[in-house]
Amino acid sequence: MSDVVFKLVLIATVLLVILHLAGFLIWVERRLLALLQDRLGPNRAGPLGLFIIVADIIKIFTKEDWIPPFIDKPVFVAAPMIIMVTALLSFAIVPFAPGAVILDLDIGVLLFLGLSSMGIYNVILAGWASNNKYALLGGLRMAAQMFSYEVFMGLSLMGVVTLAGSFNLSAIVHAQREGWFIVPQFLGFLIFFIAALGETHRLPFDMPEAESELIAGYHTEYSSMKFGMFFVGEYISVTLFSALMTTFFFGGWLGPVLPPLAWFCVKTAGFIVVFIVLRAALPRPRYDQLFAFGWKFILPAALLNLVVTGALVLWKSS
Amino acid sequence: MTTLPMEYGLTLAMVLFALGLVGVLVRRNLIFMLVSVEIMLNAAGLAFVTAGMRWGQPDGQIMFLFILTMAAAEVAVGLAIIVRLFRQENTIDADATSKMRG
Amino acid sequence: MNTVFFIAAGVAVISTLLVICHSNAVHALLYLIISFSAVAVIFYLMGAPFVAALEVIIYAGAIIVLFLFVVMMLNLGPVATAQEKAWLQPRMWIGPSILGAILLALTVSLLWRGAPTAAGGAEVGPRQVGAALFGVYLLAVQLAALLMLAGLVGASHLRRRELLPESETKTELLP
Amino acid sequence: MNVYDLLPLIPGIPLAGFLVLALAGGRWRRGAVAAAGCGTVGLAALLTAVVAAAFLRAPPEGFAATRTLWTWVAAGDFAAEIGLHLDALSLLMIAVITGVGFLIHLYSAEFMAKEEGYSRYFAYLNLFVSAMLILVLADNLLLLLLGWEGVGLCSYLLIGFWYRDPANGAAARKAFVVTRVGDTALLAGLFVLYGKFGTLQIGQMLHAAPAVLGSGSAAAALVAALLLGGAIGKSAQLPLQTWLPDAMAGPSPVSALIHAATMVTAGVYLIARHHVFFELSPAILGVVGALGAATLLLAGFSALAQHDLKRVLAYSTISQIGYMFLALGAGAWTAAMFHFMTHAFFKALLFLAAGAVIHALAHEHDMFRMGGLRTRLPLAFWTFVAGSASLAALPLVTAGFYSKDLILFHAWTSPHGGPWLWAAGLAGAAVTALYTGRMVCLTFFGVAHTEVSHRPGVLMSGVMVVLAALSLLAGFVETPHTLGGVSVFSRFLGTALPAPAEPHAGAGAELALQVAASAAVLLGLGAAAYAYLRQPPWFRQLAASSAAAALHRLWSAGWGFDWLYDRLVVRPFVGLARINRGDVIDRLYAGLAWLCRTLHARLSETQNGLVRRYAMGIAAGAVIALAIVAFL
Repeated sequence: MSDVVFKLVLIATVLLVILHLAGFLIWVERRLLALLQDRLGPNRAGPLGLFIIVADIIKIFTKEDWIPPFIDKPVFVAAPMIIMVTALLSFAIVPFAPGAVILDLDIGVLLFLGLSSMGIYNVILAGWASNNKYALLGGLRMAAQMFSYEVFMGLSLMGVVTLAGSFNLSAIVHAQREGWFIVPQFLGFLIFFIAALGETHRLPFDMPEAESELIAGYHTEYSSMKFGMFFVGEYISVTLFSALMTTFFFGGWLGPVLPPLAWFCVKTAGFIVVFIVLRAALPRPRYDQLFAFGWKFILPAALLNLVVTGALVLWKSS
Repeated sequence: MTTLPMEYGLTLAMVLFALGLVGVLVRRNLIFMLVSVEIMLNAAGLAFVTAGMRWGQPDGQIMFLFILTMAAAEVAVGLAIIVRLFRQENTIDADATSKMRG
Repeated sequence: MNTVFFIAAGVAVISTLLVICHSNAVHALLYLIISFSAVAVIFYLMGAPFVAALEVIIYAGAIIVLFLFVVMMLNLGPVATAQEKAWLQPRMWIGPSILGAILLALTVSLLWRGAPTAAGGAEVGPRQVGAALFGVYLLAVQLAALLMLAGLVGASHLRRRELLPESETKTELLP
Repeated sequence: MNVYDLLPLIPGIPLAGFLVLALAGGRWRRGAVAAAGCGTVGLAALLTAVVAAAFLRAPPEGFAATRTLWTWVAAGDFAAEIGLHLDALSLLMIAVITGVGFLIHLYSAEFMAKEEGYSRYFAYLNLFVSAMLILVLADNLLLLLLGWEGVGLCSYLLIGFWYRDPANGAAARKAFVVTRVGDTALLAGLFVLYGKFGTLQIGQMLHAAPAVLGSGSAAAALVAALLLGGAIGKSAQLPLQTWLPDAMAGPSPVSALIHAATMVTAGVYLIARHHVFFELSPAILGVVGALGAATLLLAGFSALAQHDLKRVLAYSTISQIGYMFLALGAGAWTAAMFHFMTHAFFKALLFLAAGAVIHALAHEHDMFRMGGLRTRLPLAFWTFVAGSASLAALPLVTAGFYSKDLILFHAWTSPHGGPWLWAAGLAGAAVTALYTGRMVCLTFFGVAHTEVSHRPGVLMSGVMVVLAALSLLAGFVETPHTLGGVSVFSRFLGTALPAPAEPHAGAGAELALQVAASAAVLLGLGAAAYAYLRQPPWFRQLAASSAAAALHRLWSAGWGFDWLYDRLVVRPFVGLARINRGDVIDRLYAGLAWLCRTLHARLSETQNGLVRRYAMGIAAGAVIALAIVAFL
């Protein structure tokens, strides 16, 4: 019984923290970008401008939730929900600390891959349902991009799975007691990181939105809370991928002195910052360059990584 | 893990298969025909997996993997053909594209 | 256990039925996603979690995206939906439905001749599947790889520009 | 480096010449083509001379040298090599082939100078020389057959050289088909031989023949008969002689080379080479002699009635090869080969001289339209006379006399021979003298009918002079006992061929035979000169009589063999073909095809291109199959 209570509490905590974190990240991103671009950013409302979060939330909730007449209504409404559902569901398998995991699944990695592949639909459907050529183009781009980067995201994780010998995320963390997988799987980490950028469609891989080309891409027609869901969903995704990178390559909660949860939070926060800094640092490539890079460079690299890892594991075990 | 009668799974597979078959026969839109073929393939995969689990062997799942591979290849080529057809004939009506009649 | 199965099976059948009836391609594909997800649940129930994951990742996540991609690319719009509605006359359903029903009756009657046998007693996880796949079925894996290559070549050949009719090839790059 | 290692080059160089000319010659200047064509054969002749010199100075062990190049065919325990065998017999043959061949090439270079297809001509000629050399050098029968068919092919190609005229094509086809009858017999002989001996190696077969076949056995007779069948086809003997007169459709040098000097004697060579088989079956040997005698007389009489100069020579060739067969039939192998050699010289000369005459008269073939050329073409006249004298066997001074005399002597004295063969030979000699005289008188004496357009050049004249010298002098290598008893030739050939049985006649008989032969020849010549130079009235009356006219028609048509074969073979066959024009058996298959097409047409209507119909069909089929599985 206490087990169930613990899980329920954990779920509630995770939901609360993640959603607030996502709101908080709005401020973090603005401030950080401003810092990097040598300007001030939001600094008026409250200390350090922190109340901008509240202002934003009020704005999003109170704006008119306008549904244009020319759209495909059921799909238009369903699309923003998908990203929230898939991203939040994915947190179920993340081990925050020893024993602190909502679903200790044996096929955790596979569930994550499945959910992330379902996550594609939010952008595609939003783009199609908007019945707007910019949105459609954004949706098409997203479909092709996610489709491509999904492939080597899965492949890059297979090296980790091979070393850990399990799809279970807790087991993967445990397997890193001897040493973090970032060392033997550096190539795998790089690929996963690039794929994560593609999956979260953050800069430099934000072709589906690409304000300068497609206005705002797939969410051009969205407003109010529906837009808010995309907005927040993106930050949840960023948090999710940061947590996963921590888990897969940087030993999860492992670390000296500090409690495990603290280690986990520190590492995840570090990756979130990297995501935001990258946005300021890199330009957006052209659409075809993205695909050439993905299929002609990263995919062979991921395969090479997998083959070498497999060979090494076999050699060691024999 | 509790057990499930094999016949349940196979019956579901047959129902899905029959639905896919009806879809292939009824629809004139080539995309829908291809979708229906996917339904049939998936049903076949379900039958394989169910039968494999009857014996607790991985073979059924492996056959599913091959079906998956085949379906992916089939969809890639099939959709490429559809796109071509649409560009050339400006239709995806299966009945309108009967140039290869004997 | 059986309750979950029946719910999933019901979802699968109903959504599949909606797929083959629907006149809007995107909606039909969304139903198809639901159908595949329900089948994935059934796989999981039977103790085949690996296949369940693949069903979601590949079928629901990749193949249907491909379909959606093509539907969006052709972007036929409401005209196509109207056309579909016109094609889907009730009488169109008679022959195929009878045929499907006969097939179903045949196979199901065959299935239920004997007493039910249990399936899914033990979980067969990714490890066993992988061991068998790269052991006994190694040759088949290579053949599947060849098939994929053939598919790749075929698809890439079909989109070649020189095969397209005259009007398609004359894409003016400069004014 | 052994001198016999040069052996493969002898057929090899002309073959290379053929390849080069066939592949590239069409773009060369005529001079280059002629140089390549003549040069390769000249080189082969030179090599032959080197080999011959070595052979004569220091004969190889067993008087035979063999060089095997590689295994040509290997199937089970059967193997045929590309192997060359040189002994006295083949040395004589290659010497004549390359020597006479080279002279004729030289002649051709001028003779054909204005013809189109110059390089084609020389390519064929080179191929022919090569094939003929392979034929005579082959050490197994399969390779011999290759050469045999090769010369047949070249004969076909060269008879039809001026292919624009359909008549030439018909003549070429006729030659090909008629000789094919003989070739088939030879091929059957090969199978029989392989069945008996398990090998086609000539040396081994000849060695093992007495033990394997046995004297006088049916097997030996069968083998000998089949080989004889091949020989008479190629050598234009009765009853397959009809193709040779028509073969004159080819250019004159071709007639000289192929249809007089070399190819047609392949049959003689074949029998001489396999003399052991014939010795083992005296009956067939008797047939050889009888066929030779008959051919010699029939062809001789035919020659008497011809108007075309080249046809006279053609019939004369048949007749002279008949002499050789007669000699073979008498078991006088050496005599046959001796006559082969002298005949090669004088017949080549006669054809070349005739070619020069025809050339000079703008392709006039009819002797009755010639005449009076003695003074206007003196060189042609004198060389032609030399050749004619040799052909007619003018006593003492000509080569033909010595070779023919040897044959007649053996025909009388040999155990296989006898008075009948001798009498036929003697009559033949008289007839030969008669038609030779007639030919010379008609061509060179009397009133001129046609103007001379141009005269032979240096090359043609030189070649004719050399051949004329050979025609007169080549006989002195072998003279009868009464005239010095030189026996260089028979001693030379004795290493390869058995000497004829010791004559049972003395010197007196020999002298008597010579006198008889000389008398016959002189009588014939005299009669011809009297009849055609003086043209007495009774001769004209005789010629005008209806009996003579009928006889003339008969002889002119070569005893009506063509007519006979036409009725016997050609027309029935053509008639059969006409009846079967619709191909009775084919009807069955046509009906089958029609059935298939009809069914296909019906079935193809189901191919309406509607995918859903197909899917429906598949599904219905699956349902039916399932129902059968389930409820049956």
